[in-house]
Amino acid sequence: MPLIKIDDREIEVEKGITVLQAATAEGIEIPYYCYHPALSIVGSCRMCLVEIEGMPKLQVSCNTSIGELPPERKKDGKYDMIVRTQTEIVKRERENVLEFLLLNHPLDCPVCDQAGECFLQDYSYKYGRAHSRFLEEKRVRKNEYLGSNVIINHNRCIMCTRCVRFTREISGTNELFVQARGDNSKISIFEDKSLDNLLAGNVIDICPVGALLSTDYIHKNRFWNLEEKKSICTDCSVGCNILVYSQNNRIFRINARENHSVNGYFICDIGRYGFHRYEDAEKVTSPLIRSDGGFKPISWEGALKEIYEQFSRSKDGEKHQIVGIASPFHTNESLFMFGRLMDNIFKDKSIIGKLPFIEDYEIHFDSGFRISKDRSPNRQGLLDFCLNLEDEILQKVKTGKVRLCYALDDGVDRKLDEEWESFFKSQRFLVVQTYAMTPLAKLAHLILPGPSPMEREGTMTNDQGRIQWLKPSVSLTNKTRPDWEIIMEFMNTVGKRELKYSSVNEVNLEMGERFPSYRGMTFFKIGYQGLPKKNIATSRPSEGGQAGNTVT
Amino acid sequence: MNSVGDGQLTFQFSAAERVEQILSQYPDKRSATLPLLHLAQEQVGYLTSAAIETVAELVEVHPGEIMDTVSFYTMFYTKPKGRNHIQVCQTLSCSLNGADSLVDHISEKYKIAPGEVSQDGKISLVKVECLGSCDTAPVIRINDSYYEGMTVEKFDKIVESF
Amino acid sequence: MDLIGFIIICIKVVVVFAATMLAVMGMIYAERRISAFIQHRLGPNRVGPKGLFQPLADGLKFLMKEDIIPAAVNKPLYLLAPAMLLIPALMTFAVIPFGSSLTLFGRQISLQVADINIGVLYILALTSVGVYGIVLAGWSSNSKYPLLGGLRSSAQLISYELAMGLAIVAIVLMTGSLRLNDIVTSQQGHLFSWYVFKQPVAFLIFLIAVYAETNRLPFDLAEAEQELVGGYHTEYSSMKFAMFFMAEYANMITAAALTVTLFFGGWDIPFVDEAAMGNWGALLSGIAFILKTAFFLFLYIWVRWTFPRFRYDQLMNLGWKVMLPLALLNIFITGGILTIIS
Amino acid sequence: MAVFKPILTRYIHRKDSHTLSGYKNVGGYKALEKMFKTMAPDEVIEEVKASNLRGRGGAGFPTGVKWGFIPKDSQKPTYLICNADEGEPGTFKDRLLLSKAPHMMLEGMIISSFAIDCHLAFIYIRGEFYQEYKVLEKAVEEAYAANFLGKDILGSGFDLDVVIHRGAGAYICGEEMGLIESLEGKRGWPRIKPPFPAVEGYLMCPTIVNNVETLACLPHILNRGADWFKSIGSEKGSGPKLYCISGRVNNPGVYEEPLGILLTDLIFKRGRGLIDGRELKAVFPGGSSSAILRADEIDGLQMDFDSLSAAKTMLGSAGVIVMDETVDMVSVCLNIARFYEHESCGQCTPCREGTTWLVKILNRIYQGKGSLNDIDMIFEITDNIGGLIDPEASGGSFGKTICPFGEAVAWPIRSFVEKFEEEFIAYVEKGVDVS
Amino acid sequence: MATVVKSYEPTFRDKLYIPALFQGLMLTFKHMFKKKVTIQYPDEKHVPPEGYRGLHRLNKYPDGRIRCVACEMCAAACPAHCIHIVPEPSPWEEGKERYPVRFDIDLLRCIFCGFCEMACPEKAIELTEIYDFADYSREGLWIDKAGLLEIYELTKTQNYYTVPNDE
Repeated sequence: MPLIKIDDREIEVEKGITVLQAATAEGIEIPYYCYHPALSIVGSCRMCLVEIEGMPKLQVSCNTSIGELPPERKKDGKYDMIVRTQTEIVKRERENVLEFLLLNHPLDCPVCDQAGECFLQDYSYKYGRAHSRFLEEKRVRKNEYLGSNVIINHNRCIMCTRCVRFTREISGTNELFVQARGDNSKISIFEDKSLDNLLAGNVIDICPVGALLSTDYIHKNRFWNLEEKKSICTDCSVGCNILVYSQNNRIFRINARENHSVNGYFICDIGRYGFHRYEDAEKVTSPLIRSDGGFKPISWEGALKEIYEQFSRSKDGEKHQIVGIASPFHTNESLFMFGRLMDNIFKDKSIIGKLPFIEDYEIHFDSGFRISKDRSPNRQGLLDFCLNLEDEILQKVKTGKVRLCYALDDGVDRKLDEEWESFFKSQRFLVVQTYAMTPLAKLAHLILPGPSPMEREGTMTNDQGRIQWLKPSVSLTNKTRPDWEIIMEFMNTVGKRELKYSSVNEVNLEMGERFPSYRGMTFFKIGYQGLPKKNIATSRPSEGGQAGNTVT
Repeated sequence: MNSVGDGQLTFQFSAAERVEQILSQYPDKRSATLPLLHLAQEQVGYLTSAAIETVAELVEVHPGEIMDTVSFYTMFYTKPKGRNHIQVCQTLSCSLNGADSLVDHISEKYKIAPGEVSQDGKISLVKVECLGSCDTAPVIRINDSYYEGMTVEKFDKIVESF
Repeated sequence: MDLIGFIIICIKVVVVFAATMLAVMGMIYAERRISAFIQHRLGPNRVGPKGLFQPLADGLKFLMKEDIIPAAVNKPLYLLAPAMLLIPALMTFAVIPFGSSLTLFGRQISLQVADINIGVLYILALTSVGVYGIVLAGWSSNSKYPLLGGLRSSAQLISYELAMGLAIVAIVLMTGSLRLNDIVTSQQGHLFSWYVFKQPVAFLIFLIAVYAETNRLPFDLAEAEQELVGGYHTEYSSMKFAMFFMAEYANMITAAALTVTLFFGGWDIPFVDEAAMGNWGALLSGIAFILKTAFFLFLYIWVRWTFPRFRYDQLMNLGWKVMLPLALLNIFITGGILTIIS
Repeated sequence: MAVFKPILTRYIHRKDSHTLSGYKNVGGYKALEKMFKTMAPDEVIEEVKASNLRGRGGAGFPTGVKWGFIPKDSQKPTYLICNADEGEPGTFKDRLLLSKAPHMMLEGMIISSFAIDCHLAFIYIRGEFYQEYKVLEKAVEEAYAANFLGKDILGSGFDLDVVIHRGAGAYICGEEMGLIESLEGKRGWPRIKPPFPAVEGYLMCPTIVNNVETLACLPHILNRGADWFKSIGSEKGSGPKLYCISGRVNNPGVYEEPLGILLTDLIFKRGRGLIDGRELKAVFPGGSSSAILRADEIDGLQMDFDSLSAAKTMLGSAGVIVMDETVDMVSVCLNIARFYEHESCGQCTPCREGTTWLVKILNRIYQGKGSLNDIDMIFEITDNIGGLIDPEASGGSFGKTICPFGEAVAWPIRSFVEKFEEEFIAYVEKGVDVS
Repeated sequence: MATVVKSYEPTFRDKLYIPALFQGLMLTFKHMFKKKVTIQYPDEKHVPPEGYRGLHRLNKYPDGRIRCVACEMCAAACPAHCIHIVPEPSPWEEGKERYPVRFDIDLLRCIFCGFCEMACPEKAIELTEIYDFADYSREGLWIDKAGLLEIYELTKTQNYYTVPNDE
């Protein structure tokens, strides 16, 4: 392992990594624009120049890899490389490059969405000069649409070509290119071949300045107003790691979060703009009971009493009187509680089924990024926790006998086919736990308000068997309650239990007790990056515990 | 977004065997981009978007990438040029030896500014950088031929022959 | 006493009462204006010419205000307290001569409501009664601040009453009478026959004590807005609150009049024989009395806006350790000198 | 020293010099036969190394050494590219060779390919050189017909195909990495080094890029030996060199002389002095990318790589541009700056933004609206683009761009302002309005 | 090292206090005749000194476009968190591409520190010298964009920035 020295700090690094990577890993800041860990190296921004002993010129640290020197040629007798990032020349160089970058920059930070998370701002503040020496007219170009969701502001562009390389190397769709050369160069698209692939939104993320803008977020808010929450995406069973930005319980945008075991640095546009579906849905905020063709609000106590009354009409020893419909959209904890409710409390009176899984075509990108065929986020968890899951429930159950049907609702856009619709319609008493007025909820006799995917908390198991924490991005409102809590109340009411879990963590512990493959799973162990199910037992907290940040 | 002329909607290489030959001589298809673009330009006079798409298909890349290449090089035109495309070198040696007055003369004669095409489509004029014939400055290039050691009189004589 | 005499006394009572109340209003106005002047302000100048009707407006306001009686108060005492304070204040004025005698319809009418021979004692007695008003107000309010105010007030009054009494004793020694008219007459003649010159120390002690008696700054520890939020009258509102105010000002007027009577020759104009001038003399002497009193009233205001409040321990120190020994010493010296002279 | 007889250009005046028969008549393709018969590839490399042949494209890197960089154990094919993308203002030597002696170059290419075990070679010719392209195409055809190219060349078992690739008008494609990118069909944005092209070049395979003139020297080296080649010219650089003289001289053109000839000889003897006998004012010794020299600096200056480096300029492509006393240096400077602005590829920040800025400032000075501050700004901007001319004084502050274009912009323009500052000041002070 | 400070030793005269009392009285007496500072408010109006920070206004360009670009720098700088902005793409063709669709200031929270004015990169928000804007309700002291623009119309002729408003 080569030993190098960066600014008086001795670092032992892996052979072959670049100076920039070594410095970044050590927490030494070297500014850069064009470098991105997921993209090829072009070294064109010239921001990351450093001084390396023995080299006549300044070197771009993003393209200088560290090798091992033979013992007699080691610098100072022991180092394989001596790097200086803070010398006068380096500082002057950064200042000069920033001056060049800002020559034609409109300096319109007040109207720029990137302000606050802009590398041009940050580095100008840290390394730039205070005044412009450019007396000439700035180059002005009009904004253009690159795709239906992406606008480019040419004036702010610094030609780092991250976006171009992204379309070539990650999405493989090649829509973006650099047009013309020299000072006239700009990012462009070919005629009608606009940037409309499923990863298009990522170019906005990786743009280090405010040149690429999302039509979805443009001029909506300012970065510093937003609260950043680390969560995972629930739009397919890949479980991409995301950052959710919200203000006053309203979500403004979603960005990708780095996780090399799941999604790398990127997310797809389905997940990026998916939150609108939850925001736009007709929310259920209080328990509702059917009355006179419509619904009217009812208290939680009233709702539970109603359930108990319906339940108490069931007779012992008769099968399939109570039907539970589980959903792969719920967390492991909720599904665990649901399975417990069905198997341990209703025992042989009950039967668990599920709606058909939502499946779409699987999308694979050459870079390895994928969108799963399985568009429900937690199928694995459902199979793990609802052990007696009955596939052919429509055939097995004679609806006439069913006293109580308890369904966990799927996503907002879940449609019901005729067969299922008539099944639900024929129920004597259908309880639906949902957060929005879905087609299923509209058939219910009693609606229990649960959290929306952005409000849920718990673990999810993705299609690779990786367990990740779904963290709430916005808080619960009105009379909605966490899913596991509703099921717990259900158990307490009909099963006369006295369960008093105060948080999802306690449910989690109990779950670990009963399902050995999930044993010992805590947030500290899993962390923001998640862990494969098979590693849970063996890993120590530190391994999964560190939180990942997005490199943009 | 950029507009690439207003050419035909489709484009087909007239010399199919030449295309084959070009494609066959490179180890990968992408390398044939420049020769194919030259070929396409010879055929139409400039590069229509249909031509670019055809080339893209042949070399199996996204048309955007071909456009990327096309826009980089000064010898590829995405707008129609005149039948006689006059390129006047304006770099140092030629400039020292009177290229500027030559440009002025041509502009005046055909009432076109550098970069424009005359109304009848006969003449187009551009100023270009060093044509690599500095010993015979000033140099102009009309279509594919060099005319060296130019003077205003000489130029007039040459254009008469068109 | 005949009927006419009774009527005359009644008239005198009414006149004196009205004059006092008028003076109270005047004082409120004066206080506000003068304090404003001292602070470079204008003070009330909107109601009536130069704001003269401001006290009327204030009074009207007090009358109109909601009369709040807190639930926890001892109601009878609570109601009694303001009256207990105001009535003695007004009563004191009865024995103060405010001019030489007037001769009307062949009757000599002394300008004094009641010429009693123990006037000084009467005054001392009534002022002592006044403190009960404060103590009752403080106690009956059933609240912390008023109680503290009441306690402070009673302690303060006891401390200073002593010094005041002793200062007056020096005058009584010199006059040989407890009758206020005698005290006034004994000061007639030239300017230096005023006791202020004969008894400067007694005057000083008396003046200070009187400030303490009337709860005025720098001795207004019973009210102490900053610490006690108004002290004994914290819980009072509307007209009852106004009565405390009136009582305070009435007390001031009485005290000023008393100061004039005891030390500044009362209604006497030096070098002038008022008796010889008949009714004109009486009128003049009345005016002289009013002017002198007015000066001391002004002094009250002036002092209030000049000096800060004493600390409680300072107040007690001054009362017991300075004024009381000084007053005793003064009597001793006065007695000694009188003995030698006689 | 014996009178130097031209080597490369000896027979180019013959009418048939560009044909195979013409070339063969003067001893062409002899070296090839000799090589196939007697030499192994490594020996060829050693011979070239021994001849001290330095690249004629501009940088002057020893050719044999460059060939030696190719990884020995590479499984990938090796490519040779002949760089005929001559675009440097003031340089036109390759054009002469291409049109008059294409077979000499082809022979050089075959030798080179044999040495580096390359079976597919490219000639990247400038797009503007259409006539030369036609000549070359013809020459290649002839060579194929005569089995100098194609399968089993002259029965040696060595295969070589040559492809002529036309550029399309981009100066930056003369830079080897830009050229490789352009050959791959992309925009000519130079790639960052390392990896060097000898390791990962065209299609990520080992690639050697050699200048036309360099390749043309090879047959002669093989024919007459490295020692002979070394004996030509001064100690600092050996071999014949084509010098281009243009600008205000009576007899502009390409002249072949040994390396190390005096610049004054070149201008006054070969170029026959200045037009109308005017005074010499300034001269570019090596194309517009070299720092300019004042008339008083050229006495005794030898035209070779090291002497010119010592004079803080460079031999480059040996394109001598002569300016006489009537030439306005500010307008020349603006002309050069405009050239570089037009040709900047726009990849790295300093060059993309800096060249435009320079043109804007120079334009302002030229229009008489400049200030003295602008002159200082030019110094600073050029330093920021390409660093100081003197590497020692710059303290490592050069090499700020991916390719040497940055320096090629910065050095001449800086030298203009440095050496003719009074003219710039005059523009500023008088506010000379040329229009 | 302790420094020894000699305390002032009062003289006999000081201890008597009487002269000091008179001095004090004379001082207040003199002040009674000094010039009065009272301003008869509704009749006479107080003219605030230069730089007075009163009610806010939102400036416009001469062609009627609002200067504000809704960058929320003022909201960020506000120590009382009294500025609330909702941005949106601007409806005007030329000029900046963003503008405030809502711009509310809670005057009851505002401490009139002027930080907003200093933070504004567009010279859009400005504190006028208007100081009398009392109201009977809390809602009345929640000033919105229309109100702020109205105040600009009222005070258009004046520039309250200490730095000249050059644009």
